[in-house]
Amino acid sequence: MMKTTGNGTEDTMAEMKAPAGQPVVVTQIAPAKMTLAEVHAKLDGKTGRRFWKNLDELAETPAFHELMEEEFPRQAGAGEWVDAVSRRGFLKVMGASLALAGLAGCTKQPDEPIFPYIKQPEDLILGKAMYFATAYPFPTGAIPVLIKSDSFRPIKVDGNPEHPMSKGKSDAFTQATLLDLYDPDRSQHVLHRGQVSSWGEFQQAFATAAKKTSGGQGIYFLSETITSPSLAAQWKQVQAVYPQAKLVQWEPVNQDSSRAASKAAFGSYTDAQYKLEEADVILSLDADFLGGIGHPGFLPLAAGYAERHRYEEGKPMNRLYVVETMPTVTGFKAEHRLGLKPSEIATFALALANGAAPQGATAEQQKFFAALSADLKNSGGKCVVIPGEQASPAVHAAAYALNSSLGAVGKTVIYTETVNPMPTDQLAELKSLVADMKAGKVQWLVMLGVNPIYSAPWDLGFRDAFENVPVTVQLGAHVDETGAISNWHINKSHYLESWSDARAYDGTITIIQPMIDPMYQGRSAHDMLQALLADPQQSAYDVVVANAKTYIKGDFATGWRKALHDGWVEGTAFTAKAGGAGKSAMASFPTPSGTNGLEISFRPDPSIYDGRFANVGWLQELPKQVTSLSWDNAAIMSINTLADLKLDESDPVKITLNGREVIAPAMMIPGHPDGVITVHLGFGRGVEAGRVAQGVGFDAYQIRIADELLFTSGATAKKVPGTYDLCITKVHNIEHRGSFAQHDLEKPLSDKDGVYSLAGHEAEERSIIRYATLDEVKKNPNFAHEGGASGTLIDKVGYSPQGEKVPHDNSFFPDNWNYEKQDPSTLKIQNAWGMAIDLNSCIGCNACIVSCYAENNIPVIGREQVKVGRIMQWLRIDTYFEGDLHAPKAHFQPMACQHCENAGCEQVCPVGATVHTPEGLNTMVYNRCVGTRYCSNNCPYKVRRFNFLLYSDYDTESLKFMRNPDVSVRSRGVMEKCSYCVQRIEQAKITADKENREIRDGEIVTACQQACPTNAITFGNINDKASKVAKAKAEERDYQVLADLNFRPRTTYTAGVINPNPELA
Amino acid sequence: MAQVFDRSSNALARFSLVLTGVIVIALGVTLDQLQRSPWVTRQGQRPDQPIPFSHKHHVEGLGLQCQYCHTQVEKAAYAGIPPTKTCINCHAQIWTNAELLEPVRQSWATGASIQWIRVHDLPDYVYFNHEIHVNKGIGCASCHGRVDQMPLMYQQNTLQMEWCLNCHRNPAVNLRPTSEIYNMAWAGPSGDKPVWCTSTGVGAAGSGPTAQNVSCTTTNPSGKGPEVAMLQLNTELNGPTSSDVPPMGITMPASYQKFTNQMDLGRYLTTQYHIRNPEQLSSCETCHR
Amino acid sequence: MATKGPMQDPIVDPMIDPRTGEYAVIAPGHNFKSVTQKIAGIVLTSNTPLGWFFGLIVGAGVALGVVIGCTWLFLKGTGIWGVTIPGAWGFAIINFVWWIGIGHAGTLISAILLLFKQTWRNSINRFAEAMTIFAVVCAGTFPLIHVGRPWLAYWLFPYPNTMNVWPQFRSPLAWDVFAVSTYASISIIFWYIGMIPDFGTLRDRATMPAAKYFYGMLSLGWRGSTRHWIRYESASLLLAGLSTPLVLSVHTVISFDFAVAALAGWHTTIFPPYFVAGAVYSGFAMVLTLAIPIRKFYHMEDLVTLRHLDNMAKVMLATGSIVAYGYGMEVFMAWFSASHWEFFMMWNRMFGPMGWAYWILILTNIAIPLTTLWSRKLRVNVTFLFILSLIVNTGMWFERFVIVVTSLYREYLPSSWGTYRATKWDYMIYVGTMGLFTFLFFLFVRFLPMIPMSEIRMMLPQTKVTRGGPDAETVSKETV
Amino acid sequence: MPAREGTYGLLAEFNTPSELVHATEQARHAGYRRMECYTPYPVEEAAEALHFHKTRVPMVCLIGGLMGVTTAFLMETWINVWAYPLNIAGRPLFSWPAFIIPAYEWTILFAGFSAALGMIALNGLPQLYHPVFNAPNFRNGATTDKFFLCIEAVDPKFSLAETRTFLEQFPAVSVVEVDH
Repeated sequence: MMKTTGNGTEDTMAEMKAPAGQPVVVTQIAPAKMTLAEVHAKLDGKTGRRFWKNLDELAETPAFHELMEEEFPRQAGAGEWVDAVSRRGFLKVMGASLALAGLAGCTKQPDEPIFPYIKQPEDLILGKAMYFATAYPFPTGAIPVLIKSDSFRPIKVDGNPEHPMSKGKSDAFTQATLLDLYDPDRSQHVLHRGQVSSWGEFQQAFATAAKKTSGGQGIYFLSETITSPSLAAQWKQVQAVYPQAKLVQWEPVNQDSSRAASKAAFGSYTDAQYKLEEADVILSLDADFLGGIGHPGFLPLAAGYAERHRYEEGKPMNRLYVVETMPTVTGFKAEHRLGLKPSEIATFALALANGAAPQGATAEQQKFFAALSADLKNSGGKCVVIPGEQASPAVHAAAYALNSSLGAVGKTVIYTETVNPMPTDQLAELKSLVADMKAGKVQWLVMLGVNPIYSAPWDLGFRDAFENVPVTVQLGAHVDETGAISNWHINKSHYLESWSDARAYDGTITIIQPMIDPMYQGRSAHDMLQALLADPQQSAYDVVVANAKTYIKGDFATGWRKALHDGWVEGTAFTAKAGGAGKSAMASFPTPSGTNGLEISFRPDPSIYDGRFANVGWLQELPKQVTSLSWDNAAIMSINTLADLKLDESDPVKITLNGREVIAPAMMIPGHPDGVITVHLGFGRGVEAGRVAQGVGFDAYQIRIADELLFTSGATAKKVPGTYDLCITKVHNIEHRGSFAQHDLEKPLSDKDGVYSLAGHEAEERSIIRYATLDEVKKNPNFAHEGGASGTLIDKVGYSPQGEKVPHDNSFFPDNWNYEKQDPSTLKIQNAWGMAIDLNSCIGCNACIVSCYAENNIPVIGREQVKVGRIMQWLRIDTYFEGDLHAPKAHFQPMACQHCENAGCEQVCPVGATVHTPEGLNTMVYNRCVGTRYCSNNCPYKVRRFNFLLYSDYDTESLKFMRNPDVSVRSRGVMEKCSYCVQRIEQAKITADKENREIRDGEIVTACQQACPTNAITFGNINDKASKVAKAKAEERDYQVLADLNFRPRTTYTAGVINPNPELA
Repeated sequence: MAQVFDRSSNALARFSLVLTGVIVIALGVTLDQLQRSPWVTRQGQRPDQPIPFSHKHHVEGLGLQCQYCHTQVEKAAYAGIPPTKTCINCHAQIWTNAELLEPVRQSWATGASIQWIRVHDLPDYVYFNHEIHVNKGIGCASCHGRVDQMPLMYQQNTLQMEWCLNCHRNPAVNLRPTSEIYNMAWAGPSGDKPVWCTSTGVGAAGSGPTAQNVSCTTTNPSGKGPEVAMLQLNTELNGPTSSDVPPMGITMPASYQKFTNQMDLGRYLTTQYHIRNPEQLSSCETCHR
Repeated sequence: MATKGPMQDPIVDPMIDPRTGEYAVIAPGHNFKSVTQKIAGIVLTSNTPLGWFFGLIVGAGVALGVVIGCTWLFLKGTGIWGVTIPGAWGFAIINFVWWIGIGHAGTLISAILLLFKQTWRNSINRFAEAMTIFAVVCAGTFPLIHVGRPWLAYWLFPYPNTMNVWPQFRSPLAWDVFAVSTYASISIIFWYIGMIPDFGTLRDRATMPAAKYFYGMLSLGWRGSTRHWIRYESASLLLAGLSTPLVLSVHTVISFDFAVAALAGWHTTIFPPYFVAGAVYSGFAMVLTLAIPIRKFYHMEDLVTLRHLDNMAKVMLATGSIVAYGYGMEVFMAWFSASHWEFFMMWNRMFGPMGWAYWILILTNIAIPLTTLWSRKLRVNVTFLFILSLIVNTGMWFERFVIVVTSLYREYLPSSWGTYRATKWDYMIYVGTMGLFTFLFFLFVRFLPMIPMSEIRMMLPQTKVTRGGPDAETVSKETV
Repeated sequence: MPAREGTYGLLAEFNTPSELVHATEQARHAGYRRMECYTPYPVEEAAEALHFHKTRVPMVCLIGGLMGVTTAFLMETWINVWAYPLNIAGRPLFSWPAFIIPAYEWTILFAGFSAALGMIALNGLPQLYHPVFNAPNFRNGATTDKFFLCIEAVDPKFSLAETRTFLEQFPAVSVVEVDH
């Protein structure tokens, strides 16, 4: 009970206007609450209609919602209390009473209507998916995609296999854009002052107003980062007509650092492309290039890294060094990781470029520095230094200098023009825009897909300046914080609904074509600009075609068709600019000064980025890389900082910075540097952001100021009363430290201080994770099965840790199930499906999980359900921390149903709902399941998922379009799990059977395998000795998890090999 | 102290015991029969359709091929219902004013679908694939019955799991040459009407579609040149099938095998068409995902 | 009988048989008529004590928890409980095993003690059997409602269907269906058969016509014919003979639910005997919990005597010791097996985050009862026994909690470790079944003879048959 | 069952089991065969006196048990091996060790039902109406504390007067003629 009743919106506004300097609570975990007594008081004395009217009014207040959530905790989100009295709830009551009457078993199906086409489209075969190429435009470069379309409904987004940059791979964000398309909260109308209006009206109003200005004076566009050449061309046309109109690009998470550094170093804005397949030594300076497309070129970088990290005899392995603040998957894939405060990273980078050890470094850091310098120099130019986009400009300048001095430029690094056709210093432009707004120069502020009210640095006073603008227009996918207070809101079309083009990381122009008619007649930025031009009715298609003529060579009609078919335009990749950069640019950036107080590092969230995916349930629920947080962000800090601040995990902590405060839950992450707190952006959204985004986490933008967008110092943090139960999908490391590990009989002194992760310790004790160093594997290639190497404490847990077959005489039923039966007519040995996962290649990026969501109609269940441990993802990435939690190693292990040949789950199911197929799949028959959950208990891998409540959304119309028609939508009370994408297997079997042939190796690709950017997952027929999966399984490093249980899993793992620097060993 | 119960109560008590037993048994039998009854399965029911479309008239009367309307039966998982366009193809010329056809014209004019009621309706958790059945030698009539003799469409079979399993456990009973798929009157080979089949060699190496794997004929190939039947062919009832498009590049093989009963033919086709074994066909994942 | 008497001055207590030094199983001075009147009077009285109504209403009120809880459960799904992955089983299974275990004492008393010719069982066997049936009713509720789709629970039974699919007989849950349904059926049959002669008595002593007809029909026209009695005795003995292996098998099968699974902490061969012993242990505790207040309330101290309480406490001591041995063996095997899984499981069970449950279990199930029950003074102290019976019932519930929860929440893959937190619905339904049990029991004591009259008559001295003349009947039959 | 008319038998009431047993033995001696004792609890000596030793209940029970084990085991085998053979966890189709448990339970179930129902059937129950209930003193005592001997009219040696005299020689509380 922190505050009494009040209208939350007004309070917040009043607080935002309060003078700086006075601490103002902006965001709270538990804001205003109402008590039941107050509700009674409000309704007291009201009867009849007045009562209901009051109730209605009351129901609108946020405080009432708070109360309802408190009294009925699962009101928000998908949960057990949802709409108990609604129509749906009533039907369910009816259904349940029928069920109780025992009728459900023999009820009849209702009549089902068929709606045939009037004229069936050509090429359409109902039930056969079609595939179209397009691209997902992202600020760091477009991601080329191939859309699976079922009767012209996009049902899956995957990488475009023919694209030279992505080679068919994709990432979590791109996969999740599918749900973004079908988001039921998308804005569906053009709004003018909150009333439904039309595009025509806006177009006319805009064009008329523009014509009245002198050359566009006062017309300002505020756009997200532009990657579309056509949009840039269109803007040129606009400028020709209205030379005074201005275009400002702004993203809260931008590339200003590299822009500034490249301008200083090269004289012009420059992007860097890295060829990691050429690099022996890689240094990442706070660059999370394995984390996702937030880092430019994630797909080729991850593929290149994994290619060189894959262990094959005789092939040199790369070595990765990472210097970073927030522990990322990149950091934990690294052989050597150094956790430094953000300010220290610049110092470290400059020192490295200058060849002198950094000032004031600890002995450990000195050692790291020395070894790293030597390793880079010794690589003979086959090395690369990658600066992170969220690192300061000095780091970029140092990286430019290093790459030049190490001789990497031209070999592993090339510098090109920018993907953004109109690169700018976004922060400077935003500042000048706000100045113009304050000065009253801005007549029309047209915002293209941005949400500055939410994301602009608070100290700019954007909100106040906004009030000064007579006409504000927002083109947005949601009526979000900005859209709600703009004069005009234009509903934006999704990229899967619109025409455009965009450049990918390598510069290749990629055509964006619509997959579906705009569901809500949305408009794109092309339409907005076109409204000012001579021919305002010209469609985005016309615009793109007109501009495409400038870059499609040869016969346009043919070239255009090919570009649409392939999804990209040949010969449009960037060519390298000549030369590198010297050290001179380094001088232009001051080294961040020594800091006082805590540093705060602002990071885009690994799951929802800058907040743009906040309403995408798949991503909100996705356990975040490294932290395994779901539906939350946290003040992330090291174990020492946690102790210094006298905090426990899940305690609310008040962070004060420049007179503003946020209250965030504290969380410890192993390997985080001391004295700094990392906060992730994009959370703490209001009701405008949608049903999923609303009320998740805290808003870190509230303490982010313009001059310190990346990190800041001088913060204080203090525990505040209360507790906040963080939603984390695995054990809390802080709670499960190595008290048991201390008592390990075999390594009695390994964990003297009890700072090992118990889970991580056990993972190795139990041979779940097996790996070796390069030296060890050379000595003993069979290390995964013979003890001795690091992380392979095998021969300890049980009796047959290698998973070898039980000797014939020792088995109760030795000849029972034969998976190598021969077809008597063809003598062909049957298929037996299996999977191999290369732990060396897995980078923990989560792309597979989101792909699985889309492919298998997995429901989103909401925070409360995830928190108690009911997450529905069929596939998870297990993260284990090894060793001292101050500076641990980490291991990622994708874990899904292992399809055990002697599956414990099958044996205990009383109704035979889970059985084995002749081809060795462990099949779950949903419609037979009665839900005893015994199978889950008896599954040692805990990969079974149960519909504890009605998780699948049967009501939201837009989501029905999204579902994969080949996979059942599971109702409540039913167990489910990874099926090895059995629908794809069956599809392949039918196709092959029709053509009277065998299934080819590689013909069946599981959804996770398809998405994996590093090819870590191999699937196929293990009876075909020539298949990739059989070869992977034949490797010595291949092992079964929990092999000693003799469940004989069909999924096996290839033990990792790391290549540490002997000097740092 | 006298009798509590009347003399008759002994008989009554025993009778009610027997009756209870009978009721329990009767209830069991009733429930068992109920789950198989047309009330549950909808066998033989003719739902009210917007247009009383007669397959009998169009197929038997006019001789339309199945595939004229159901174009994707061989190509897709769903058999498919023809679009309004298909109706209009003819009915733009004939019966243009028939009152019965008003919904068709309405649909054509307004662009709204004709709302049929689904006759063959499987539960949503059953993933039945139409194309593979047609391509592997299951004739239309095996599942749908004599559609050509149905004035109004109804469901011939129960479509229950046990019915599916009957065939999946022993496909040979229902297999026929792919040339006879659309032959509504196909009765299988008999002593009077034998069938001659031969392998065309196309599918022998595991290549080439099932439809071209085997060539069958109902006339003695030793008498005259065999008439090789193709998948999308003849609808002439009861008559011998003939080929109007001979398969490309197939040389006529020499040896024909004569079949005089369905089981022999079924077993031959099972091998030739590479029908999966019963273990695989009755495995859960074949139909449920 | 006041509890003070025997403790201070056992020698002069009239309840003590001077020949054996034991308490008598039936107070002296009773004859056929008096026992019949006493027992039948409770049922046939038109003067229902107010306390009975109070108890019945309280029971019904608490039982409403089951109704409300199950309604919500059917509307929403098992998710209203605290079950999760990894802890996919929770209160429902714990309660199931607990209730089934409680039921075991009834069968044990009526069957095994009958076979061993322990005639002292005669006065407590009827309500012990009733307790069995009501406990099985409560237990049987749980597997039914604990499944995700309870309306399809009938799929666990083998019946011909259009899907051509059947139950899967390798699953212990399928075995449970057979074991529990057989157990319920046989218990009810045994119970009913036992009551037929008493129904005859009630029919003949009832004054209200409705009662006459009601008990008359239930008695099937029993008239005490000697040929009937002989067949009846034969059938009773056979049923007892069948119930004995049945009761042993039921908890063995329940223990298979755990022992057959691959989980460390479940996968152990000691479970069957240790489950059966535990079941009897908790069952006798429950009989005491019920018998002590009822004998007080209905003034039946001379039919349910301290001898009975003492004997039951002795049985508890024996079974409790078996259970303690089981716990010890678990710890020993965790060490002796040299299996990491076992070792970790045991360690975690004792010292992990849920270690408190284990220590509660040790305290309530082992430490308190097995130290005190050796004392005869305490064994015949009614108040103490009542409290102890509650403690043991708690302990046995915690035993199942420890087995189900602490084995599940931290098992093979550390990444999927979790925790278990019961919700209010868990508690509501659990407490609700206690209400249901109470409700049924109150109905039982009011409308059915809670002590078997015909068997009590057999224990009276008047039953002695002397050949050759009617005068010798003063020689009393041995009264054990 | 056709309603019979006339006398069913003569019912003698005794106060103690010893008197009853004595009377019964004497009646048997006297050549009466169709007679029956009624007691409030099983009096084995009375059965001996009646020369009633063997019951068929155990045989019925045994047959039931054998039926149970056969039914269950064959059902399980048929289901798993023939009706729908499925690969469950790599275990054999004929997993006889697992099949034992349901078969065991059904043995007991069938045997128990057979014993109970067999006893009821052999006793000719339910028989709510019985001539002995016509005796005014029967229901008052037979299920509480009195012991009865009934010599039935169908006995060849039965004669209303003689038998009454015969019974009255014992210290019977009363001798009553019972009608059908």
